[in-house]
Amino acid sequence: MADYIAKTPCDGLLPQTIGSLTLTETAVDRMTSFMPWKGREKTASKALKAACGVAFPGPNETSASGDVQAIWTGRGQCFILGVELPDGLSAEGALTDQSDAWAVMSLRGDAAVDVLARLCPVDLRDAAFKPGDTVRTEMQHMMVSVTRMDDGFQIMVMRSFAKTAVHDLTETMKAIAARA
Amino acid sequence: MRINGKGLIDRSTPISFSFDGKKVQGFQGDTVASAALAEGRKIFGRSFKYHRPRGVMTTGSEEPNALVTLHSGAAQDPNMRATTQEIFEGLQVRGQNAWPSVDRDLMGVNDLLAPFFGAGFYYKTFMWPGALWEKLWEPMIRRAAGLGALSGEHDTSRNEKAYAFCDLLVIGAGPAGLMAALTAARAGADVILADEDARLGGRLLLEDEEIEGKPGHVWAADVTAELMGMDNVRVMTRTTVTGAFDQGTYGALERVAQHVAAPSNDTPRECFWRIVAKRAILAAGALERSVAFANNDRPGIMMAGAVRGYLNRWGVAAGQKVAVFGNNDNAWRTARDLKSAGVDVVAMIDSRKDATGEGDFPIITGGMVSDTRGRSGLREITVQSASGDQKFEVDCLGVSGGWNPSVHMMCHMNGRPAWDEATQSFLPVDNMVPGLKAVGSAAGKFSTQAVLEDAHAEAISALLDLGLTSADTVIPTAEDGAHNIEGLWEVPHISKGYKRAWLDFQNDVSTKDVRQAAKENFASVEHMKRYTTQGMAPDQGKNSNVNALAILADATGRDIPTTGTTTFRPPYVPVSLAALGAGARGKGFAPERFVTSHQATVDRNAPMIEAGLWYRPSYYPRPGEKTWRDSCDREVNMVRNAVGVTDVSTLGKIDIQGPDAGKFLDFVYINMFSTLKVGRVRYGLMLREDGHVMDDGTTARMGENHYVMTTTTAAAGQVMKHLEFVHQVHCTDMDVRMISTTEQWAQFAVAGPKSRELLNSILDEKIDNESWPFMACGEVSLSGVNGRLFRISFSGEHAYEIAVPSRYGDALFRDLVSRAETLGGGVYGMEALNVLRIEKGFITHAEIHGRVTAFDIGMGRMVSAKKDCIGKTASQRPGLNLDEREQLVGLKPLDGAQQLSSGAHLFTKGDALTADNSQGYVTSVGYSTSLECFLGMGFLVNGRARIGEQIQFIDRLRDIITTVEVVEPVVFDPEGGRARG
Amino acid sequence: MRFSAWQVLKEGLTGNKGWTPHWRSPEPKAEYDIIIIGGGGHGLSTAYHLAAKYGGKRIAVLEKGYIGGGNVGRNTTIVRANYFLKGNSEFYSHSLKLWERMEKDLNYNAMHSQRGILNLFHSDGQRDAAARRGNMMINQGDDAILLDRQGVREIVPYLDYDNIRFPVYGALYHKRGGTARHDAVAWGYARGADQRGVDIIQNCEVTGIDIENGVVKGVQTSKGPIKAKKVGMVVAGRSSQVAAMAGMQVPIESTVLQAFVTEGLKPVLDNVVTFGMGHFYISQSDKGGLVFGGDIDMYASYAQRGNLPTTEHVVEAAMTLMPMIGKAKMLRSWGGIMDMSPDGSPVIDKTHVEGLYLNCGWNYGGFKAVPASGDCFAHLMAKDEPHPVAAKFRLDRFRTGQNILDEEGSGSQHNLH
Amino acid sequence: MRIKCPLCGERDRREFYYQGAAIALNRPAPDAGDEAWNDYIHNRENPAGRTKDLWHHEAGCSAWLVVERNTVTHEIYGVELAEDVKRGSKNAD
Repeated sequence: MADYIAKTPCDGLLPQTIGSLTLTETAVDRMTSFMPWKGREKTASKALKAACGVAFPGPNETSASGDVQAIWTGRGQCFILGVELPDGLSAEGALTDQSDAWAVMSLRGDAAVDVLARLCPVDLRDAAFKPGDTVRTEMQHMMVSVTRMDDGFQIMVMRSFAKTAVHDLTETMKAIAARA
Repeated sequence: MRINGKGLIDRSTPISFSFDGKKVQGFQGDTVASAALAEGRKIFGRSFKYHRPRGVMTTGSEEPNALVTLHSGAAQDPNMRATTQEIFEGLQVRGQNAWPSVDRDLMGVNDLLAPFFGAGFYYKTFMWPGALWEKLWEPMIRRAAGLGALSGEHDTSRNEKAYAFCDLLVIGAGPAGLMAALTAARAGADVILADEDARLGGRLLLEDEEIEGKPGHVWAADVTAELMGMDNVRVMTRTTVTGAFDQGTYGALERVAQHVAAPSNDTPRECFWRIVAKRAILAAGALERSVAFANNDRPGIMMAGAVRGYLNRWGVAAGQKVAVFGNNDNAWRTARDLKSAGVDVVAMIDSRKDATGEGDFPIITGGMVSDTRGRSGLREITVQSASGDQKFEVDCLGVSGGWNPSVHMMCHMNGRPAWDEATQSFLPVDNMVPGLKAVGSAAGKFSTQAVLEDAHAEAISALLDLGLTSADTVIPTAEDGAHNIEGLWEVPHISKGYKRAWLDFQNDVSTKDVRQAAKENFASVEHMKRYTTQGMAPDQGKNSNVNALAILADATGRDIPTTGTTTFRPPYVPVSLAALGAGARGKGFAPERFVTSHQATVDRNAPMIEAGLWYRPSYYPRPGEKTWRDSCDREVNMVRNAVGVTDVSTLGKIDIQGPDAGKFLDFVYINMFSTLKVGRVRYGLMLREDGHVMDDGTTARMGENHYVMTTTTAAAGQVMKHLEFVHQVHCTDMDVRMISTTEQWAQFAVAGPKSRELLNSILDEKIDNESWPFMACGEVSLSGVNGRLFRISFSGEHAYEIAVPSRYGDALFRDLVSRAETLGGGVYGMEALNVLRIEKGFITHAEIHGRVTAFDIGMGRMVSAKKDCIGKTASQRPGLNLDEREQLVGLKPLDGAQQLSSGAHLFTKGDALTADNSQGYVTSVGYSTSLECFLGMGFLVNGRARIGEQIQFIDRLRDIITTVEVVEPVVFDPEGGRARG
Repeated sequence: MRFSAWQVLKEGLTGNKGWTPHWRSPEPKAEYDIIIIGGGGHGLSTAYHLAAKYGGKRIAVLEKGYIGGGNVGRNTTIVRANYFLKGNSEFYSHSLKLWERMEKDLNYNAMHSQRGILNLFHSDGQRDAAARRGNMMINQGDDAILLDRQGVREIVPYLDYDNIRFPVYGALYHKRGGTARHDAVAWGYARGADQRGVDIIQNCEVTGIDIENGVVKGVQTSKGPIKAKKVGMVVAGRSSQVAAMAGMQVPIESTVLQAFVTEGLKPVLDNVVTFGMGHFYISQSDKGGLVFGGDIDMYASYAQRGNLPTTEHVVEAAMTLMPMIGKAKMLRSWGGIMDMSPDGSPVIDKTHVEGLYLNCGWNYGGFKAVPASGDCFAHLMAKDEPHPVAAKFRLDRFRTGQNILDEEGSGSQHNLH
Repeated sequence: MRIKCPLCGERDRREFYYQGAAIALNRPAPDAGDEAWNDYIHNRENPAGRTKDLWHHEAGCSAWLVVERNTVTHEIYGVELAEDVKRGSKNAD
């Protein structure tokens, strides 16, 4: 029998600190996509709340309860982080394991918003994008999910793009640091 | 010459730089032009065609003459405006388009041939003899043309792009822009104020006038300070808004470090911004225009506004004996400012007979400058008036033909401005660009007071649109003089001889050229432009288009509005490609995707190839192997005789769930999937709606309502988009959900007679042929890790694909490979994979290249008659089902040692090798170690009926000409016993 | 007036006073044998070939604006014959041969310059496709060379061979390919047609097509009705609108293709280089501007202007391929309306109306086709049968599925090209 | 160009994939005949002016959208989810 050692998507790439900016990887144990069946959006949300304490978030929103986070990720779809969903929930919607499919990073620092303003074509000004808000958008031709946290941004890209995403983010962090 | 006490430069901070190797001493706040002018430089550049010496003409980015090259080596930067380039210690400036230098340019001889180089001359000659055009004439023209030079070295500068969002974008920070920004900012709007200068104030920095009882530049500095202190305002200096695009998107170029002597390696040189604004105000001011008169291009002849601009902002007198020539009130300011600074004003010449200006200098009303002298710098002007011709010795002439509002950005969406008689200029009309309003001089308001009032009013109107109410902002009092003007475009020639009055200084277009174009029936303004090249130079006609238009109107007997205008197009100022393409240099052009086995593969020195953004191994060389073929042949044998392992994670995987999942797949694929048993896998082919093959792959039924589809690597994204389309547009009633799981699973093919033996050494529960027959699938466990196992084969061998969550991909890959090696096998790459599938006649996108149908690849009968599916109806069109279509066949050389090449064409034996006779082409080839010969796949007219025929195999590009036998696509183990065994 | 070096010299010495109009500006007559709707490159070429080659008389070209104001005056000027599919291959081969004698035929220097085109490839699969195409070119009697990486490097040393995202494997080199001065092509054909009696009528918009009992009778225009025995629609960019006047719906969607030019630079780029992976192609004009373009803007549009995402993508491709270009500055961008057909190939055919003919669907490749398109359309209109090299450009190929000419293999559906 | 996705809000054009005329919503029956299918797949009204076409918010929420806009001015009049349009009526126009 072999002992298979798990590796995170940003293994060997993060953390990095440049000037006052930091980019770290958030290790994800469980992440499941949940897509309510046709016509069951409301009951699915209730069932989700009963199962893990978070409601199905509306577009561009997240919901959280303790360590459990629900991030809206697209039309009729959210990702539940931090909890293993009961199989019974599949009566309300399609469950698909995404725990290994995404690189999840956190960007922190005063100028974090300036970094993302160079990479993503979305309005991230404080008034337009508050803590708990989320967007699906692109980052240098990569599909990305960006969520505003209280102290920075959570950025998710598909696992195979991790190296490119880290490169693009850190190069931009350098340019921002040099301007400061 | 510097004038003491004048200018906004910091005389306590001297800065030196070089111009054509000569040291120039300037001060903080100088541009290359102001510092060089101060030291008496006359010639700044050479014109494009005739290499005439040219001096600086303006103070801004519209400068037509003073184009220079900065730096050298990889940093060499051609065609930079001396008028906007800020100086810094050690800056290297070189003149361009001249040899040996702009001061002494031997190409100036071109000017002597000018009579033969008139408008469109090249369309009429160089046609004989034909061969000489490309060999002689064209290279000559190319060498003479062009302005500055690229270094030829890779650009290594760092640049960036960025996005910004705001309520109100104010373009330009002269009096209008400052007033508009201040009004909006005080009302709480989120404002971006962008100006191309390093310092805000615009024309206020160039004029000697007061606002609110203080100097204009002081008022500008006060407003700047207030704006800089507000959280809701972003002031962007050195930033030129370059273009207006749809839905309030603007492009802007910020010069971040071009004024810095030694920026750090991480500092971007330029940043290209995309600014999204709910509303925008164009406060770009106006540009002064010249008047056409004989020899109006001599160094020392400048715009009148520039002459006083150099005086007021930089404390520079552009000459010691200056005349001013204009047709409007505004020009008189130059004479007055110069005079009060102690400069000798030789004459104020106004073409208007009734001009009423005053000043302590000689005044000639109803007069016009009709000729000038001075080859390398202005020495004398001739003035014609009612009292006859007078000659004046001068070294500088300020010219003003009036002002053209900077309406360029308003025209970026094809809107046309309207001619205004009163101001003799084109003014913006409503709704040229949705959400963008021109204010101030850009809208034809020419007194500072009128500019401020207009800007204030338009800012309030913008605030209303934004749902904001304005705070109390008082309009300051300012200069409110009249702006009388009488159109003057060309001074009639009175002197004899070959003399030209220039319009487009950069492209050397004279009034003669425009008149000749009209004569040759290039009477449309667009034809005139294209025939003469008027307005096509780096200033894009900013300095000359209106004048040229007026000359054309005169030449064709029309008025200006009837003659029309050409279109202004983005960018407003030239934008470096390094900035527009920032981030793309090197590998940055497209993201790179890596599989979990990447490092292990790199560790084994496998050359990588690119496949749909992914990197995949070509082959895995072992010591002693000399060529890729050695490795490939070994890897093929390994799979055929033992076991091989390769990473197939790049194939698209789509999780499809729901009560209608089977029905949905039936509609997407040509064959049935609702009938597939749970725990089984089936090959599927999908079409585009046009009846041609889109993609293929296997789909596994993991549960009653749960399928996992695989796609080819290249088409994964396209298929996902297609499935969403079919669901959201055609099958809205179906209860089905899908999501990509490509990244969730690391998946490896384990192929060969010993594949099961290998798997059984790692699976927690052993498998056998009964529990996992060919095309079975299900969940498995490996050392406690949950995985999926599919018994499918792309090699024709007994084979599996095993998938585990990606976090274990690296570990499992290394384990599988080392276990395979102990069984006499090992890892294989794409080359071997390709040979294995060619031997089996399996297709890839080399075969399903977009033009083929299911019929063409022999899968026509897979199209289920029981149901409709995407592409089915179109695939039944008669033209897609003809025997004479090119059909998939295998190809085998008659001579076993003969090499085949993909890309060859096929011809019937005995036919001539003409395009008409081509019977098909070759899509894939590989060397079969099993059959010890090359094999090919290709498409052949009526191919299925021609099995056994010998045909010509012709690759004239690579000189491979041979005879092959047409065979079935599958040549190895046609019964398929090895995969099932 | 015949143009020559002598004429230029003579006029130069006598004050350039003797030049005459390159074409007349006549008022329309009440009736013509043949009316060509559209004074672009293709329409003027059609009129020229009708008059010069097929014995056509009483011909008028009606142009809504000014001649040559459409795509012939706003493109990246590339001329080539490097097609793979039968149907396209013989047509563009014919066109290139016409280019090679055009200036002599027209007595007009269109600055056609066979500088050579390199189509780069970046994988083994792309090399195979290039070889397939190159072999077809040779079989067609045209020229093609398959260069390896080193071969490319010797011709275009300034590409990034070390760090580019999509490494250069080689190129298909087409020496007879090149560029031309686009406006001059329109003007040359206009002058040639005018000299042969064709009336070129500018600022004359066709507002209706008169059809009686299925037979064309003439057109309605902004300058009044004009009768004609035959009418040809050659209005790529407006095909749908003009065809609608005859009650037709055509398989065309209009999109924007942007093109770009930099400020003038000393010669740095001798050939035409195309970078398929980046949708980018570039050459340097005789004036020194780098002329380049990329993919269409990818949405239906008649705006003749594009948006930044495409512009940026094109320049990003430039920067990865040839970073030496970084300090060149984009001077101007513009957009043309592309007549996009489902399979990326054109239509030269009769219509359901007797005497009414259709020439459309040039996608983003119409410039190089100008001579042959005019020749073949003139042939069709004069003889009522297709020119042999344009016989496959049939309108009904989409309905029947036969001879679909999907050169790229991206699909014979709209917006896949 | 910016498109207001009903789910995500106004976004840059670069997040979207363009499909073409909204006629794609009206797929004919398999036996509708070759003219109907030819019109569906190939022939287009292609108006210079107001039109409806299909876009995919590829880098956003993955929704397919029907965008009503002007091909001459690029003005956008309205955006709806394709599935809503499809459910709302048989015809897209």
